[in-house]
Amino acid sequence: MGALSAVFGAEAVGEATAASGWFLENAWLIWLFPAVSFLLILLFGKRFPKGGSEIGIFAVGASFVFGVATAIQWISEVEGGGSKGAEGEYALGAGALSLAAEGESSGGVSAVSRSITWLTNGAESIGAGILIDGLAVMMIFVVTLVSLLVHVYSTDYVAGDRRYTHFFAFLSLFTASMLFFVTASTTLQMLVGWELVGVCSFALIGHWWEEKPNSNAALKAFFTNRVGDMGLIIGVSILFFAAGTFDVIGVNEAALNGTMTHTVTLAAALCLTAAVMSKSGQFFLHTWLPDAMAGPTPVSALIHAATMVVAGIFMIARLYGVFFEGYSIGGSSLNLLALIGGVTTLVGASLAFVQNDIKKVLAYSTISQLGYMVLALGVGAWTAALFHLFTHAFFKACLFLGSGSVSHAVHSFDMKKDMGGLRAHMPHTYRTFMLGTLALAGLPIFSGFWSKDEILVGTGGWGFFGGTDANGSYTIMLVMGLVTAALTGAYMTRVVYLTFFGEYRGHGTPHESGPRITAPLWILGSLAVVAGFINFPPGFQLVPESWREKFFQWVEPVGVSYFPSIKHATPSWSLAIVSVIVALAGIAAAAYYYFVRVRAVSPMATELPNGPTRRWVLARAGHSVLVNKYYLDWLYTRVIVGFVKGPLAKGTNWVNQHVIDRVVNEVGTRSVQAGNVVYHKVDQLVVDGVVNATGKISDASGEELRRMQTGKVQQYAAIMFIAATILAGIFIIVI
Amino acid sequence: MIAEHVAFGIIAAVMVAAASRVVTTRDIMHAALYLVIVLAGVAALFLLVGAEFTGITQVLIYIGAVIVLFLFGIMLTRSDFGDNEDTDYKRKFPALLTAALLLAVMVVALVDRFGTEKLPDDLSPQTTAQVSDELFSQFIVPFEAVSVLLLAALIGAIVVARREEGG
Amino acid sequence: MYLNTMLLLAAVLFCIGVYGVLARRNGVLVLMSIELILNAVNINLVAFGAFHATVVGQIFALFVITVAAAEVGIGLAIVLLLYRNRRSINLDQVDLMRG
Amino acid sequence: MFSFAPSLVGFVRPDIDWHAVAPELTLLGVGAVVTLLDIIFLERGRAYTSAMAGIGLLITLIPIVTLAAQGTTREMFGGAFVVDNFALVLKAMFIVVAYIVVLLSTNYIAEGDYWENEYYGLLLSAVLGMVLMASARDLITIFVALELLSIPAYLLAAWRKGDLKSNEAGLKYYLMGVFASAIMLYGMSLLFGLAGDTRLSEISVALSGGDAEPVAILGIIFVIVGFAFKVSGFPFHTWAPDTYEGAPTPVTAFLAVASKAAGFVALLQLVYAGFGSRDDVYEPLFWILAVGSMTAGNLMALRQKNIVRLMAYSGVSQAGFMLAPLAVIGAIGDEAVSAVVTYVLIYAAMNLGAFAVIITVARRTASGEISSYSGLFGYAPGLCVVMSLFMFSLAGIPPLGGWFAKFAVFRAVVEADTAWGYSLAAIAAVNSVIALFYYAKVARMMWFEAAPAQADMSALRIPPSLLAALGLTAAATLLFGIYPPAITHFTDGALIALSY
Amino acid sequence: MAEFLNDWGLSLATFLPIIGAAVMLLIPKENEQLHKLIALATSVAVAVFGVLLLIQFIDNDDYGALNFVVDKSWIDVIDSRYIMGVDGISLPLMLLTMLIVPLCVIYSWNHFPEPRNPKAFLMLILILETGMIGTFAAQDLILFFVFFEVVLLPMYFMIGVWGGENRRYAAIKFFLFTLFGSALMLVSFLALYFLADPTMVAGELTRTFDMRLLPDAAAGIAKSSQVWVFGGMFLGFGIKVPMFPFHTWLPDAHTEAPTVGSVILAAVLLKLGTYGFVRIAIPILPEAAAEWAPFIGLLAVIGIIYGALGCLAQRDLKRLVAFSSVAHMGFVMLGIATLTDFGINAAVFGMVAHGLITGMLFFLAGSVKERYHTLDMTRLGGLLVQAPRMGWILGFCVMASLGLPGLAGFWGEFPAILASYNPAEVLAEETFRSYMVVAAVGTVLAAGYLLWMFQKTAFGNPKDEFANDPNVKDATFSEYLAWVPLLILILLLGVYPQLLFGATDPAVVNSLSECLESATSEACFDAAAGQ
Repeated sequence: MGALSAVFGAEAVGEATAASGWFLENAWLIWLFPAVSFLLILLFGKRFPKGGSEIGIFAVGASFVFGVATAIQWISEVEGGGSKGAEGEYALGAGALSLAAEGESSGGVSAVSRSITWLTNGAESIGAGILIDGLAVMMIFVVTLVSLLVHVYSTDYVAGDRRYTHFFAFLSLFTASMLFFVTASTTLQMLVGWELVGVCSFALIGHWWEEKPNSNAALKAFFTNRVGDMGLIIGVSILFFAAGTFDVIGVNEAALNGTMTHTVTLAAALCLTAAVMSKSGQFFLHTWLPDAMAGPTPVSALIHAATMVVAGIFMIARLYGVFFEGYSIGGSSLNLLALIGGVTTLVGASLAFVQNDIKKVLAYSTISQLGYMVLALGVGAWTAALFHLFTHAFFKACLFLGSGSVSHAVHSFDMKKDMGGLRAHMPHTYRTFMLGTLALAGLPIFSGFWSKDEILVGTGGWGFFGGTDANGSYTIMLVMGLVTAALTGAYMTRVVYLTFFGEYRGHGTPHESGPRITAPLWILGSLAVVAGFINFPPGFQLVPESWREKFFQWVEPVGVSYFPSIKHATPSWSLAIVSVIVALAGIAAAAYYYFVRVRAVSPMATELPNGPTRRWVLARAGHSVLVNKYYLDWLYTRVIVGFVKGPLAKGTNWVNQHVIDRVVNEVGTRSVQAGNVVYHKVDQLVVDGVVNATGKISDASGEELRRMQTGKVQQYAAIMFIAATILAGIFIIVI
Repeated sequence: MIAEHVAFGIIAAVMVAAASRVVTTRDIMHAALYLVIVLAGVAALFLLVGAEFTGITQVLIYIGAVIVLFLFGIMLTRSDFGDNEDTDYKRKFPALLTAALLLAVMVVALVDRFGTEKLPDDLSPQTTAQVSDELFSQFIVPFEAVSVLLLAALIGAIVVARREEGG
Repeated sequence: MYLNTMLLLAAVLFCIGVYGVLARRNGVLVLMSIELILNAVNINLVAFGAFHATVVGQIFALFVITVAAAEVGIGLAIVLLLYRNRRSINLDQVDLMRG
Repeated sequence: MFSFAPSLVGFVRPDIDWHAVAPELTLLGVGAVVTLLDIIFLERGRAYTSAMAGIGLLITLIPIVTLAAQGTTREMFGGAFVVDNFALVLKAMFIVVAYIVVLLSTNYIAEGDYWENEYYGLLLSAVLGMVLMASARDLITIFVALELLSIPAYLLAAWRKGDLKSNEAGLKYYLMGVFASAIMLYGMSLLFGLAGDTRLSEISVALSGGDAEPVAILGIIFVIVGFAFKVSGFPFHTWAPDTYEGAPTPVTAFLAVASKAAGFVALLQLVYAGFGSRDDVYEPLFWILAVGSMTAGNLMALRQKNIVRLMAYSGVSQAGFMLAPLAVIGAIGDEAVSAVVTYVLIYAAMNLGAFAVIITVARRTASGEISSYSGLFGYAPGLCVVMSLFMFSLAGIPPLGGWFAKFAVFRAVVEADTAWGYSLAAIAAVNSVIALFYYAKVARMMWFEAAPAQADMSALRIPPSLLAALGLTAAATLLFGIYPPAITHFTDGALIALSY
Repeated sequence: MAEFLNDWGLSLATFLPIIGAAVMLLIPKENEQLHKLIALATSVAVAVFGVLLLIQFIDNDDYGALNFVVDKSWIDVIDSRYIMGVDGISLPLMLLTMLIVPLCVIYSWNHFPEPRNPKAFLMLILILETGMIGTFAAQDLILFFVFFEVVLLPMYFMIGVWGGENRRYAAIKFFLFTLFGSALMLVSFLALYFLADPTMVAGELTRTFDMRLLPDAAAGIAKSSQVWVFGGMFLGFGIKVPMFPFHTWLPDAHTEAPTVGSVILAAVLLKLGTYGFVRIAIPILPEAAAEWAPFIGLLAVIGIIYGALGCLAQRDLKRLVAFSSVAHMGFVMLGIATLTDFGINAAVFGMVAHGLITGMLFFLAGSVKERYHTLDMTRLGGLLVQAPRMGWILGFCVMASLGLPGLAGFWGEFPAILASYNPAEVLAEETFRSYMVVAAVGTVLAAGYLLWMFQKTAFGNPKDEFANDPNVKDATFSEYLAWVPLLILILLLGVYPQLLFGATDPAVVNSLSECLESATSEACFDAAAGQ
């Protein structure tokens, strides 16, 4: 995040100097603004001329300004007082922090932590507060910036919606929750923020709840997340009792210094992983995320691409001590976290192929990229993961907002039916979308390249081209990452072709969106290009040394007791080149298929008429002149299209829709059925039945006794005499 | 002593026989007359054990008053004299069983406790004076209460049994 | 003379009386059976009085005799009332109320 | 004349404490006045009889209060007649209950064109029997008191001469009463035979020690059976529903409350003073009676459609509760007496109240069916509330008096700290729930059900005497529940322990 | 003022409603407006008293101990005294009562259910209030019992007279169940009284029902007896809670009760049971509690799952909310069963939160019923379209109910789960950890049924039959007035739970016996006996 303060540094410097540590100490204001804004919009929004959106924009803007100020203060801390010895360039009045600084600082810069008593239990107070360090600052920056842009974008995008005000209210609430989450100083607070963002997601996915599918999607999202939350709740509980505190720093320290046994740490890590899987759309709890595209597009951009879904990544990063120890990441070659990330990234990328809905492509792409981040964390490449989070936020938001801009024009998300050739109609959208695509595909210069490359380096799987000094040797992960890189290039090429090239297949004439939409697009598009520059690799000789690894210096807490001592892999030119080639190969294959072959059929065409069958491939092959070309064609049609897009992707899709998604639905259906059985058979028949039967038996025995009462006085007398006799007889015998 | 035993034996036998007839005869007048025999037997037993005042009272009240009441009752209710099917229930076994069980229990209890006890040999008559001394000192309160009781019974019986004017 | 001879006689009378009240259908006959029972009690009382050489037994018996007389009186009054309303003194017909 | 002198030597003029017997004498006087009134004034006196009886009863309270004020225990005739706190409390209760019954009867008897003066005369003589019972500490006095209170009651039950049901009620009550007293007398004769004396204190001595002899068992059981009939304990309760239903309702109230209370008074005296040491016999017996009564009474009450029969079975069940402390009286002594008396007093208030409502409602509906209470809330909300008060008090719901009664019983049986005690408590707890069911049924009918379409919905006019009765009983029911010391002040175990 | 409040405040607050009811008794029922005003004035006065007490409570600054203690003689013969007092556990519940009642009166203003009769209806509410406040304030077992039972009758009538179709059955079922439990509970109280050691009271060695003294006095009771005594209380309180399998009265009672009745039932009455555990059963008999706790915990988690499954099968909105109470009270009981300060704090919080949230849900259900004349969820839909404010309030409450952090429900649920990870030393960890997992599954199911309910009622478009129904309008003024305080509290407590935990914690810590930290229940017993 410090990255952006580098960009905006010049303006922000003046303010920050005067305030010194004030913004760091009072970072809680950052989430308070949107929180207040939420209430204001909810209560009074409709009375404002712009339906409350201005309040939201103002609040998020304020948060953004504060966030930037905080970032600047933090950077100045790091650069000035830190051990990494940055130049004086940013060291603006590195005033010593006078407030409680937790986490024994052994050469590193300690986080700023303030808290109040939130609740008392067992005469111990449990705090709530802020924990501001590089990670938090980075997240604040990303969240406030994307949120601000999405706010602006939305004023146009959802203009005229019947629940315009409500939409902005929830955007504010979401922003507040997310900021609360990332500044949380305790796991308990994180839990709170975690669930709150889930609710906002629920409310915004279901924004158009008149349609059943939308509300179903909202429910599904919430429900799936709730399953993961179970893990979070249990994990937090385990950590609380193992570490004796909810404090993030305390928990990490306990995990690292051996206070917790390995078993406990592992159990906690496993539970938390479940939470991550649902929140960050990891395989196999990812199915809610594509459905969540039912929400308005700005929401998808903000929540389901840039911020909320990375909450899981953030949590792993926050509690990295627990995960690092629990999964024994260091010195290993495989662990659950990396595996989940790897599988997810592959599954996501292959699924992105078969979608016709542009947003669903992006959704699966997001899943895939989130898998990348988890993979990175799983292999110990902490900074790389967060750097990717950082860059991904911009380019994926850019892509989503771009797709929104498109749909705004064509009133549809279906690429095959209603798009094509939009390049001419929507130049701004097209250009920014291309920037995002290139960044996502990981081509050099663009931000995605830098972060993706760092992840690949971090796997440590490139050992046979020269040691990289990584945390382990996760060769499988490296392979997965490379395959994904190729797939990513391919599916994005497909999207670009179907959307912007060929001829328009929809109705009417699409128009470019207004400035409130294009301006955010350009900002994000630019960021998609430059965001990668703040973390040039250490060995990157093209820039001065002081420009390298800034992100690492600002964000990663080195040398503090609450963060594991992880190794940092040495970058390798060879790997970078290989990864670029792989990505290019994917792009090229797809480009050949669409730009050459499909286009040749008709500008209106979206696929080849006969479909990618082997017989067809062989027939066309005879006409090919260039071996090279043939080879690519073959590669693409047989391997990528014929296999990946065909059986594999379709198969995955089938599994996805019929098995995994089905399981989710089945769980729901079965629960309801179980409920029915329990209620109708057990509760009403057995439990209630016993009660009613008791009544009936009482009634019946009353009736029997009543028969004694015949009305005949001598029978009464007989009863009396016999009873007296028998009583006396029995007593005489017994006593 | 022997005489006493013999006398008791005869009286007892007659009483049991008469009592059995009281509860079995189908002629209601006969039942009343058998009852007289039983009551007389009781009076005789009282005299036999020296309870002379009680014995005489027994004769006076029971045979003199109660039996007459019964006869009035029989006549006022216009019961059929002579052999009457209607006096008893058809099924007598439960009643018999009850009585027999009760008797068994009583006999067991009595034999257990009083099996060997004898009455004092000298059954000197307890004089009326003794009785009245005791009655009017120790038992003056119940005595007075009984007088109220009799009065209440009298009034009540009259009210209940009286034919209502015009009714 | 054994105390028990008296007591057992009383017991027999008592049980005959019990039999009577249960087996007899006619109201007046039931009342007669009651007299048997009460006389059995009196025999007991007098016998015990003699046994303990106390007049209290007699006095108790006197009270019983008196009360019995009163009871028979009102018993007959009630039977009479019944007869007047029903023209019958068979007890088994008196079962308007039951259950 | 002189010839009699020697025989008079044995006679010692009994030392009679006139103060001690003042309540009985006053009552006797009142009864005489009421009876004479009719003879002297004939028809003209009619209007005053009930007032006379009521005032007379209140006057009778005076000597009771003065006796209580002196606070000394008085004994006469070698302990055969005792005036202690126990006796005074219960005498006072009998008088007050009788007063309320008079209030209940005033309109009923006058409007029913029954025999009035005799009615009150008989009522007063029955009350005399009860008052006497409270002081009786020997078998003969107990027997006579019992008969004195029973014989007028037999007649009162049959008071509606033209009504077949009333006849039947009287007949059944009479016959069962006589059978029961026969059994009881036989038991008494055996006890007398064992002790050679009729005073309870002597009997207690004779019974104590060693194993229980069969004769003693027989005697004890027969005597208790006789009174179990009086308190309508299962299985000696059979007369109660039929008699209650057939008898004039004020008489039913009298039987259900006063007569039952008298039975308990006698039982307490007999057990506490007479059978004291033979707890191995009577405790299991009372346990059986208590459990049987509360359970059978409840179960049968569930099936009733007539309100008075329901009250009868409820009475059986309540008797079970009152019998419960007797099942542990050997272990806890005074406390059991206190519990029973507490229960009896509270029961008197709430049960009389319930009957007052029944009488009031019957004036409108002329029916005893529970279904005739439907829609009562519509035309007599006040009455409805008061009836609910009594019903739920009978069910033992705080803060109505009944809860404390039940509480006292629970407390007593738990205090014994024996398996028998705890099991009894548990059974009683379950039964108090079952009981609620039928009490609530009445409440439900009044509150929840709409009145039949053609019902007279005009506001119900309640005659002043009934209103007074309702007010007194309702106030007492509430007071006892909210401020139990109002009752424990009189029934404290130490205070009320019987003298013998 | 302070002195007055300390001495008289509690009693006045308790009996003020009864006085109000008595005044109403004297006014003819035709004068409806006056009745409403009196009821409102009384309940508001009580609430004001509550606030004054709260201020004084804070001023006294001794949350762990009893405040406002009144100790007067009452039933001397059984050593039962009129002892009132509140500490941090009871005060929140008492205030909750004082808040809910005026809101109910306000809500009723124009909503009297058939057959109307505001006089009787409002009087019953006021009587209920006395009973409820008294229960939370009583510090003598017998006094507690009396108040505990006082609430039965008014509620019985409320359900029976103003209830729905099946009201007779529901009313009697409610009554019978509760009475059954409380009868056995009374037996247990008595056993406690007799078994506990005599204690010094006013310079005299005597038996006592004083809750303050009993924890020490009861320490000497043989363990087997303790377990039995606890069993009786368990039934009494457990039925009231209600715990599985004694819950069957609850859905019926809730479904049939009039709105206000349901609200009071859910908000306060159910708490009497759990309060009993926290206040009486566990502090007095900790050793027996340790024996029972695994069993209670088991029933609690069964209740959580069972309630949730029951909800999933419902078509009736109100019945669903009722079943959800079974599940929620399961969390409360789970918290209690852990026997830790953490768990019990959670339980107390859960009680308050459930009171606010479920109370609100019942209010909403009532308003829905009033508008649509049905609660069948297959017929409802599109509430958000027709009554958007109400719809969102429903959404808010649904979120609160499913334990969303930031709202009150979370602080009852999460700490309970948390605590069951680490129950009191004396309990088996493994058992409770498995309970924890089951309870966590319960949170998922809760989300399931609540959201499903919300989707069916609020989302989508209104069904044809109601699409143009003029009856269906948004929340009215009186509804807002009744709801807003609850909503604010739900939010406030959710955001800053210390408001409540701060009060409960000292009291909870005081109430827990140290022996629960012993390794085994035998050791626990020995430790207690040795004290």
